[in-house]
Amino acid sequence: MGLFETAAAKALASSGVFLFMTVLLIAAAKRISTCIALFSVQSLIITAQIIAVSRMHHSTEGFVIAGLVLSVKVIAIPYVLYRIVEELKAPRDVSSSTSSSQSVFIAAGLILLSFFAVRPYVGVLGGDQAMLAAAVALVLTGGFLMVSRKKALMQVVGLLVLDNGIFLAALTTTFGMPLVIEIGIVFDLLMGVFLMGLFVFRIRDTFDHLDVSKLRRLRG
Amino acid sequence: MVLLFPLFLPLAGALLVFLCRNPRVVVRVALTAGTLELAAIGIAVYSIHSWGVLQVGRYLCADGLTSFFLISLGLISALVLVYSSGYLRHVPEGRFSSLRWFYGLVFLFLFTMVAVYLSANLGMMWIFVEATTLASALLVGFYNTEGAVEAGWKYLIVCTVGIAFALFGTIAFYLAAVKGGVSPQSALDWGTLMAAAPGLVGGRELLKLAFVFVAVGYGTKVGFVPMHSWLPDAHAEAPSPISALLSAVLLNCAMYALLRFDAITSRAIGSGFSHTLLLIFGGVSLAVASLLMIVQRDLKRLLAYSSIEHMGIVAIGIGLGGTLGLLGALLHTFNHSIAKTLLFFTAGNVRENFGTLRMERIRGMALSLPWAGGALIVGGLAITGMPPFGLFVSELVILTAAFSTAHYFIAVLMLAAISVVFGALLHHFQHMLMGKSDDVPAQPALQASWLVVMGVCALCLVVLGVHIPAAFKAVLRGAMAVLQP
Amino acid sequence: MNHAIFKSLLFLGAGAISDAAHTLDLEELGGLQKRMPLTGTVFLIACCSIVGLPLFNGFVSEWLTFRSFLAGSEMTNLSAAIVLPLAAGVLALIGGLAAACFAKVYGVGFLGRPRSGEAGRANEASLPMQAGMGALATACVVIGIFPGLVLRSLGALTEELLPGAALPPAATSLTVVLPWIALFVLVLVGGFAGFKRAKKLTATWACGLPGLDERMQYTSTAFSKPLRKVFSRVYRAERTLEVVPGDPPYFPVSISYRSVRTTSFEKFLYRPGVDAIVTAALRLRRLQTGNIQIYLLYIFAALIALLMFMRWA
Amino acid sequence: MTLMTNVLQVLLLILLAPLVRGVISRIKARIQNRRGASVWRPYADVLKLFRKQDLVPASASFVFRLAPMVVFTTTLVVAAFVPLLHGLALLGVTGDFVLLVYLLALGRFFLMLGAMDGGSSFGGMGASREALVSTLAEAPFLLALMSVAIAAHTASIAGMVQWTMGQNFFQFSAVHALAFAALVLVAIAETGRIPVDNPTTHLELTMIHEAMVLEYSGPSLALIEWASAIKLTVVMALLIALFVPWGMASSVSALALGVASLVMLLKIAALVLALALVECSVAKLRMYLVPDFLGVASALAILAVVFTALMR
Repeated sequence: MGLFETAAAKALASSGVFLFMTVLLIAAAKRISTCIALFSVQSLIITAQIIAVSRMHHSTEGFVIAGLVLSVKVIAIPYVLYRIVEELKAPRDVSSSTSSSQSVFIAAGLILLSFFAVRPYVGVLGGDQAMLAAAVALVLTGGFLMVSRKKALMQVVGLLVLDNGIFLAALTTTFGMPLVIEIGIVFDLLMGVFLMGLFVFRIRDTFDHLDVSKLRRLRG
Repeated sequence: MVLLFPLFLPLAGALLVFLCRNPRVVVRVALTAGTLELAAIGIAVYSIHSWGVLQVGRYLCADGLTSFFLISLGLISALVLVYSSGYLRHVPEGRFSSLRWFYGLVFLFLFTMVAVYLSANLGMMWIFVEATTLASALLVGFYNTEGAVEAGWKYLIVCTVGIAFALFGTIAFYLAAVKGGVSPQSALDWGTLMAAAPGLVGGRELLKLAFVFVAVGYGTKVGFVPMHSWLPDAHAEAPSPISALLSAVLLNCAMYALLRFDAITSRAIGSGFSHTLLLIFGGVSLAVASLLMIVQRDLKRLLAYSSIEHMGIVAIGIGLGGTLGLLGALLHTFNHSIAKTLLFFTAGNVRENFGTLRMERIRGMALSLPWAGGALIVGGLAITGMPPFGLFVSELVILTAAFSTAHYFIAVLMLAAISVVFGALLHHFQHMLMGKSDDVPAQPALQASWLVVMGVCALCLVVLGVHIPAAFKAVLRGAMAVLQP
Repeated sequence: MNHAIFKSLLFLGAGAISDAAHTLDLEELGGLQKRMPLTGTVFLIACCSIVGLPLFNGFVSEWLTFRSFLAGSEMTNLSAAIVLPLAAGVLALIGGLAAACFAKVYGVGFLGRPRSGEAGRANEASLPMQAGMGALATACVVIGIFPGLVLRSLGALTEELLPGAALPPAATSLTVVLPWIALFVLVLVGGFAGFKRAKKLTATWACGLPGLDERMQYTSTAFSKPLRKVFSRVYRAERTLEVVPGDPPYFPVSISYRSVRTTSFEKFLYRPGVDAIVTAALRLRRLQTGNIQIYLLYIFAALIALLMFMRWA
Repeated sequence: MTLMTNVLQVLLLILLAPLVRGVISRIKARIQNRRGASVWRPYADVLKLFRKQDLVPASASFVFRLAPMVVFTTTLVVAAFVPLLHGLALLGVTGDFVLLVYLLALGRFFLMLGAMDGGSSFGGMGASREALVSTLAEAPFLLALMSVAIAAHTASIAGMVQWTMGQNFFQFSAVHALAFAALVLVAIAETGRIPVDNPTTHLELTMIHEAMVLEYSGPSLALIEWASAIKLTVVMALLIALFVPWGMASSVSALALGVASLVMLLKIAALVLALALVECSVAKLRMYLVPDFLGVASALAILAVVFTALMR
């Protein structure tokens, strides 16, 4: 258990707190670009954890996955999103239906809820409680973002945050799935983001606004 | 080796279609690829039937259940390709809306669905189910109208969220397997999971949690009621051949995944929990969909709700369990896909000739469009479960299962819903068929290919309704054997 | 089987009437028996059979139903022993109502004076029609008088369904009594018909007033009025009476009375059900709001609900 | 020998019927302290009518002349059902109460048709009122007979009579009491006596049976009059046989028959006196009160049937 391993274990424990921070910040964010930046920070923290975990288990596969996550979630997807935001030249505000203070309160509430929700399952799922709570918090915040934010792009970001949450849950409980599955999941996510970007452009062309709550033509 | 053909043929088809420019060539290439694909699937099914489980490498495997679902996939995709060759003469402009893109995406869509059926690993299966959503999102938004874009967007977002939960469910299964002592590398392989399932009884709480997430996740793709909202929009706005593919094959794909997970959970912790869950979802979907069908104004939305209703019936079939329930459910997926394809093709014809799908403005189909009118009658009778057609047989089997296992509430609910649906459909179709309409073109456009396709559907329905051929019965028995070892 | 015979005979008769008098409205028929003797007789036989009068085939099956009700009273289960005989009472009431109804149909339709020109000019149905109806009528009478022929063959059928259920002795005694009664009636009626001296045709008695025209006869609605009044709760007729007052209000220009029999089943059974379903459907339609955010809320809500269900179920 | 007595019984019943009617009208007259016609008056009427000419409305069809014949024959056949002097009757054993009720219905059905064939509004009115009364009377009539049949575990009239004869006179049976009450009410409606219909009136407001036969004359009218007389006597005999049969001859010897006929005459006289008293003291019911009158009869009949099951 060299110096490096202990550092990794400590990093693992504290990263839960960092994740909560990003959750609160994303809830408070006003502009889409800050949300994208916060998303890449979250992915960075998750990559750090993957490296820490794989160090502890000496699994070379872990490093491959970490590299993959780093390249896709930390670099590729935010880059694509930024290009879309520039391309759109649409207003960059988040246009949320709840004011930022309310959002922060809700996010905090969600974090507390995730702690209570996770307590009965700690024994069952394994992995330490803080990380599991963080994962559930990410999922709930992702959901909250998608439901409260009106901008199409914000729904994409919300979806990504939710996916991050699930990915984290997978990570903490199972110390890594078979490699092919991990690659498949991340590749799917990337393709998903491309498609959503394409659809965002289509919405702008046909509706020349990006407000998702106005898309109400198909009813009944 | 035999499995590789059906898998990679659509992929090759897609590439070929993307390469050639001239639309007529595209159609011809598509048709040849389609027939080749059908042949490949036929050979695959035959070989599965004769040699049992086929395993290719670590990630591809096909057993009785796969062959059963492959048949409906092959048949419907061939019919859709033949139908769309005559259907898509006028193609709206727009970046992704050319004929080349249409057939390319269709073949990608087929590739992902075949991959779902052939994947041995539950993780792989999740990846390809997610891929089906991505492939079909563009197809839903093909027409580039306001409605199509909105439907495409909703379809993409809601299904991806749903599927994300399914991912967590799969992971929980993986965790339960690893805890239950299965080697991490092959913890998600279906074969090993089924074999080790009785040993997993220790993780009862975890398996129940996993099944809840899987049910909500894949339930979104199947269209169970609380998560069904994307389905009417997607199926109504997509071009008719695509909505036929979505309704008839994609829903079966998601149901196939649910079947796999249900088989594992019921072997591990007994079918109590998973079957109650499926019964709840099935009953609620059946009730809500049948009520909503009464007040529908658009023909394809009506058909979309009828898909939700029939998926509810299939879920009830699975939820009832036992040989009768499962047999009914499997048979119902097959019958439903054929009847729904026939109806969506008719809806395509109606849209071609009447220019609209709003049922108030469609009058006098029986006179002006005798063939489409006839198909509507046959489809309508079939989808409401009238005797000469296959759906009656499967609904009867499911109802017998319900009554024999004393699930009286579900049986009564199902009977009530079916009668409400009968009333609703009869009301709508009768309104469209009768009366006299003025805005129908003098010479209705009628494609020979449409006639052939609809004829095949009607023929299959009647054959399955009257007497199930021996070969089909053998495949069905093979599928049942897989689910109830 | 009986029902098949006499009901088809009644329909054929109706066909003959509509063919001859070009209308099936009872209010305009009348006096057809003299114009269409054979159709009239055949229709009379059919009416007697459907009412279940002895010497006609309807009676045999009604008699068997009564005896089964009577046998029902022997059952040990107390409620069955009470309900079944009472059901026989209901059957008797139905028999009475059927008698009233078909007396009206035949009486107003075939007897008395023709109420419209059409009925007056009606002529007998063509020969093949008569043959068809005649055959069925003879079947009615023959089965009515000699039920033994049919009961024995049906007995074989019931033997198959209920092994060991032999025909009760009373039924065989019925098959003996009915022919004797038929013979007795035939002899007596034949004797009286032969014995009667020539009859003298006169005008119908009109209390000495001249000119009794056909509009004075009872119409079918008039005939059924007492029964409708007694069973008004079932018929729930909607009556509207409009009086248009004249210049001096005491002499109204016109009085119009309209009474419509509501189809009570439809009004009280189906209509409320259908309305409830449609309103439920309309309310449910609001479920599909069109807003994607609501759809996502549905999914999360479903997930949380299921997790709670799992915790406590 | 029994066949001989049975035929004798039927003949006796038929020939005595007009006498019973004559006695009733004679007693009613005495009660209303008028002299009244002689007891043999109905015989004179019938014979006179037989000699008269038969007037038939021009528009009437063969049904008009057929109706009286059918009425008369069905009533004769019904007369053959009822045991008078000893426990058996010509058709008593083989025929059962359902056949009896429906034979009466056959007669009524043809009488209604004959009335409507006359072509006058009186016929239609009489027929429609008869339809009302007979429909409402049929159910209690059958239920009452059925309750006795259930109690006696047999459906044939003769069987019922022999079963009651076997019963001890003083052992009160609720079923029989209720059935008797119901049958009395139904008999009044069936034979068209005072509270339901006035047999002697020609006032169109009140008459039911008379309205139907208004058009008839000569032999047809004679047959109808005679048939209604027989019907009255048969119903009386049925009441007596079913409910107070004690005193009927058990064997077929001349002595037993003689005693039985004496006892029967006494019983019929008592019944006739009761009927006459009721007819003089009660006013005719309004037309739409008859359903309540028969409603009481049905209630009693239903109760009788329910009691058969309870008292088993």
